[in-house]
Amino acid sequence: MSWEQTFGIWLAAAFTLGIVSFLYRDNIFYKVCEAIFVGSSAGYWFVTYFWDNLYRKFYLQAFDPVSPHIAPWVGFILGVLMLTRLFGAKIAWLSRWPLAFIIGATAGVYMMFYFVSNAMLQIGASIKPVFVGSFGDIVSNVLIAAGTFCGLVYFFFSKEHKGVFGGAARVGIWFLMVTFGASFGYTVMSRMSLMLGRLDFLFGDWLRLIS
Amino acid sequence: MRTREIIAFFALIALILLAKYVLPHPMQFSPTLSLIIIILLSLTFIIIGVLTLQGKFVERRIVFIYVGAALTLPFFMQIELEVPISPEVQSAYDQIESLNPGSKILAAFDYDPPSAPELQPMADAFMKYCFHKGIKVIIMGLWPQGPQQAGQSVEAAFEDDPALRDKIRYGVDYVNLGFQSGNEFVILRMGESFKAMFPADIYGTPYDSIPILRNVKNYSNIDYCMNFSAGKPGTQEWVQGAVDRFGLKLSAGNTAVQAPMIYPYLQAGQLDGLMGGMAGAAEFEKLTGYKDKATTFIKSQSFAHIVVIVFIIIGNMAFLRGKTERKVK
Amino acid sequence: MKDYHRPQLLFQIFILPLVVILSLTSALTAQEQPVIPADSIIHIPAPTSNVVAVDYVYDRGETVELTWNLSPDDTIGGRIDGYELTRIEQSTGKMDTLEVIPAGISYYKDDKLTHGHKYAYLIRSVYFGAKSSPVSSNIITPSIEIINWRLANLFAIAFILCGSVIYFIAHAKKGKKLFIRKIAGLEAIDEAIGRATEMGRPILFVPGINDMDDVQTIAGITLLSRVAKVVADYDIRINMPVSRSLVMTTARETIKEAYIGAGRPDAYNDDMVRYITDEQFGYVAAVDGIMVRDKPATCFYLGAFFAESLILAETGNSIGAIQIAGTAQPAQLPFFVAACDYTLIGEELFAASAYLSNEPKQLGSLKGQDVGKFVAMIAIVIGVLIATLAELTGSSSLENLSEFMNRLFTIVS
Amino acid sequence: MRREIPIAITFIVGTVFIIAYFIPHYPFNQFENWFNDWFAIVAAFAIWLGALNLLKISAIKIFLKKTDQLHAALIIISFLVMIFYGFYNGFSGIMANPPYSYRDPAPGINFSWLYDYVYSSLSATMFALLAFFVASASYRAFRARNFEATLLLVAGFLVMLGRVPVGDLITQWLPRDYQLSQLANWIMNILNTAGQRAIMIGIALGLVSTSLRIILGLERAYLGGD
Repeated sequence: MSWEQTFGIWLAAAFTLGIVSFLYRDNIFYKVCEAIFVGSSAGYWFVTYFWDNLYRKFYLQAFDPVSPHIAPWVGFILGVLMLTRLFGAKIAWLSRWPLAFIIGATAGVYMMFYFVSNAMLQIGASIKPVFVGSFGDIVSNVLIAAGTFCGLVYFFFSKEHKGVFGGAARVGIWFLMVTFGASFGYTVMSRMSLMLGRLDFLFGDWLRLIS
Repeated sequence: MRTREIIAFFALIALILLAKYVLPHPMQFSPTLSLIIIILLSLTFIIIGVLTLQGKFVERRIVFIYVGAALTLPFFMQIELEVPISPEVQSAYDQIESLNPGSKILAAFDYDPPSAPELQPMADAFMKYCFHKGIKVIIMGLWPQGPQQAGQSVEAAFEDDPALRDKIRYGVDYVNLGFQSGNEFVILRMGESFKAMFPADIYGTPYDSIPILRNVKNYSNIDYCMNFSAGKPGTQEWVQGAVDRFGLKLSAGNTAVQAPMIYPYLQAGQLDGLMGGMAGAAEFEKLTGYKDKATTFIKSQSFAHIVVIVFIIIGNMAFLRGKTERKVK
Repeated sequence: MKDYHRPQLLFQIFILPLVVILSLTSALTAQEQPVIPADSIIHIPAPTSNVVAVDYVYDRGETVELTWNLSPDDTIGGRIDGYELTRIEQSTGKMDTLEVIPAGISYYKDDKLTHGHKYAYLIRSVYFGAKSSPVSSNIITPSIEIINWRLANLFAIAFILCGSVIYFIAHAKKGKKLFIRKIAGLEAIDEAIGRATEMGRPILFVPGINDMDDVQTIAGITLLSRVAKVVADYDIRINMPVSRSLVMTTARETIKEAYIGAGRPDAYNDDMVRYITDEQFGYVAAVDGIMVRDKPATCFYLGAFFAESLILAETGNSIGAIQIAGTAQPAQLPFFVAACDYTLIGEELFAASAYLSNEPKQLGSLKGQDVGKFVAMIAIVIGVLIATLAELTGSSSLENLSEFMNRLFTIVS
Repeated sequence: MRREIPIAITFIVGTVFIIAYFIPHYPFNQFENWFNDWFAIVAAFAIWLGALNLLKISAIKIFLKKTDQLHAALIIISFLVMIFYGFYNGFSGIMANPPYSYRDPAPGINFSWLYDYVYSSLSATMFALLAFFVASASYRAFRARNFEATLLLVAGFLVMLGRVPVGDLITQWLPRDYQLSQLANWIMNILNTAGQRAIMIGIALGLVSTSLRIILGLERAYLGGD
């Protein structure tokens, strides 16, 4: 193993322990690690966006030796306007132009994406015959259709939740609760896995207590 | 700092040095010792339970110690646990298993090192399986760090079976196209042409001169797609942009946080199979027969889940008791 | 029909000789190539079959899609390089060699045509310069279709949804009342404030950690206006640590307005809202500290939350505060539901905000979304019923109807 | 000018993306491609803005306010180190033959080394801390205070146990189809799917109406105050 790898592993171990020390209480080691995290993360994204977006999408196109494009310059100018925010309120309003562009583009793209895949196709997928297969299958089919329906009822705000409608909304909230329970379980699993990854690093790569 | 804390600090350093230079490497507990440790820890739970029922909630840090122990100790325990297989992982495996040798599979690595504990075991098992079965793998990433993680998986496969080093050739049996920025727009444009988005592979070799890519123009020339995803862009975008618009066939490995939100796609047939989190990874390792990290980790995972559940139960017992007492009054 | 035959004749008279000449030239160039496997000189790959040209359906008449069956030689390791495509413009007889498509591919999209003209294509299999006899496609006239009509169902449903959002916003702007059901969360908020009044302890309000460009933060601030009104009326202490400077400004305005409304502007104090830090965990640690010191009777968490939801709810619980939460962050909702006394789930947060603010755009879009949900509910109920009945009875008319329902909510790619 | 132009930009850009969905050919596909590239460029500047703002705030802390000086200085130093290696490796990569990327692993200390050992170990641990908080919150805060919360916790238990080997170990005495792992599968594939789908449809509709308001210029919160 090369010296920089050994050094890196010790450094990473120190950082890991430093952050974990927050569990005991807020302390100087944690503060130091946190500051380095904030700074290095800003630096990391700064560099990544420079090479992957500015260099690839702007420089390589605008300064193409064969056929330079003009279009990327518009994006570049919009981007520069974004930075006006740094220089006081007098010209900061110019930063609204690129912001408007970003928000308009996101709104336009996501509107169709979500509408198709998450609304239309999901409604389409719910439209299925329920009385097919074994008894268990039938129960499952009915539960999926009914659960989706009742869940939608719960989020329907134009009618008071009374009578049958109120009952459906109540069933709807039960389905939502089970859903949240499932998410809860999975989130716990995910968080534990992250910590396992760090422990694997500490006991495996660093201390070599496990193979 | 108080004196006590300073002592604790030096004790910690001593412990680290002890672990690094004195303890056996690797360290292992025999099954009997493991059982004794488990029983002892369970007994201490009773103490906590009694204290809590008396209304004395133990300190946060004690809870932290339990979690730490539950996650750490199983690393050293020589115990075996049988992993149950869920249908969605089985179906992901079946899809890959049904591919003929020589088929081409697109592997999209959309995650970064922080999510690697969950996704890397899946990716490793996937890569080993494909290489042994002779399935050709085209690697790409929508996250900047994805292709690097893929490189680690390839390396893990070679280390696991050194014979693969001679058998599997870069450019013929697998290729790493690298990262392309643009999120869902990359997926959309690949529907027309892969080459437009990846003019060269990660080493700068032009697209057209790579043998494995010779017959690959867009999704229609790909037999299957596997996505490892830790967020956005990820499985949701692949479904929206490639499955729903271009009819790509897709299975996915997800971090456990986002897996539950992906299930509706599974039921609607937009997705064939899904591996969720560490559990999904352990199941996939078992199915492919390449047991590795996830199979070890799932032991710790089990204990950690039990610790959380027991703590919820203890807390709620105290809560319910308080409630009934208030009612009696 | 007449139109169809004439070009065929043209093809035989003019183009075939051209094809022969072209094949000869390419055969000559092939001989100049340096490396030729021994077998390729004699191996002429088998031709393709079934070449079909189809007009691309949504374009300005410049695109045609071409498909063909692969040559029998086109197998893994088969002796074929690809397919050479030639386009023939029928009126002038002009021939353009387009490109050699790699083996294994049986699709090409030609988007350099002029609409109204007639075209045909020739495909030859190629292997190291050796070419098979050409196979001709049908003759095709690309036509203009401005709009992708395959998406008409999508367009119609999106139109209904967007139309109702716009309609209801306009409706609300005219000052007409739109009905929104009572939202239980609002009562819970009132009760929680009441408890703080009784106990004489402060209220803590956390508007999430996102900036004012997040709808959730805006909804949180709208709910703050309700809380602030009661706070100003009963002179309860409110404490609001925030993590964005813009949120701080807005929140101060909101609380100040409430105090002016209650006729006690001098009781308002800028210290009620304090900016802590943008940094997530730093902010949480500070809020935790405030909670433990101040021991608020009621804590509100209304806005966009991430990992900090857990830590806040735990500390709030340990000081025995009543906790009301509301967020649309799906991953955090489970924790809030489990740990707080009342939780506004997802859209309920927006609905409560619309209900309180009475703002036309909020109310209108809520109503518009309700129309969308109504369509979804009806579609699911009717669709499932019809599909089930069709399956049980086997009636073909019901099956057709069910098929139609399904197609209404499917996208043809 | 200050309000009209942004609203016009939002309207045009948003509309083009929607039209391009239905009319996927020239000129709209051309606009779509341009806008995609511009989006990437503007996004880069937005990230720069955030980073430069952080620098500005930290510098103010050091020189004017004199609070948290060590903290602020560390932020600036680690930022600069990252930037230095990022640009140094990047430019030498472009000049080299064959070219390599700024993030390619190489021996010695470089951007990739910093990423592996500094940035990713810090960020991974930061999120791993939540494993501990989840446990302590579950002990001290998660209460079955009503039927709904009970349902949530029970579903959570079943999924947590069913997804790991221990679940089946506990329920070994039951027939195979009723063991915890099967129960967890059923919850995930049936109940969770139904609930998630309802939420998904709701969120999608909300997104459509918000997007529509933004494109039509009815929603101006993002423009901030005047």
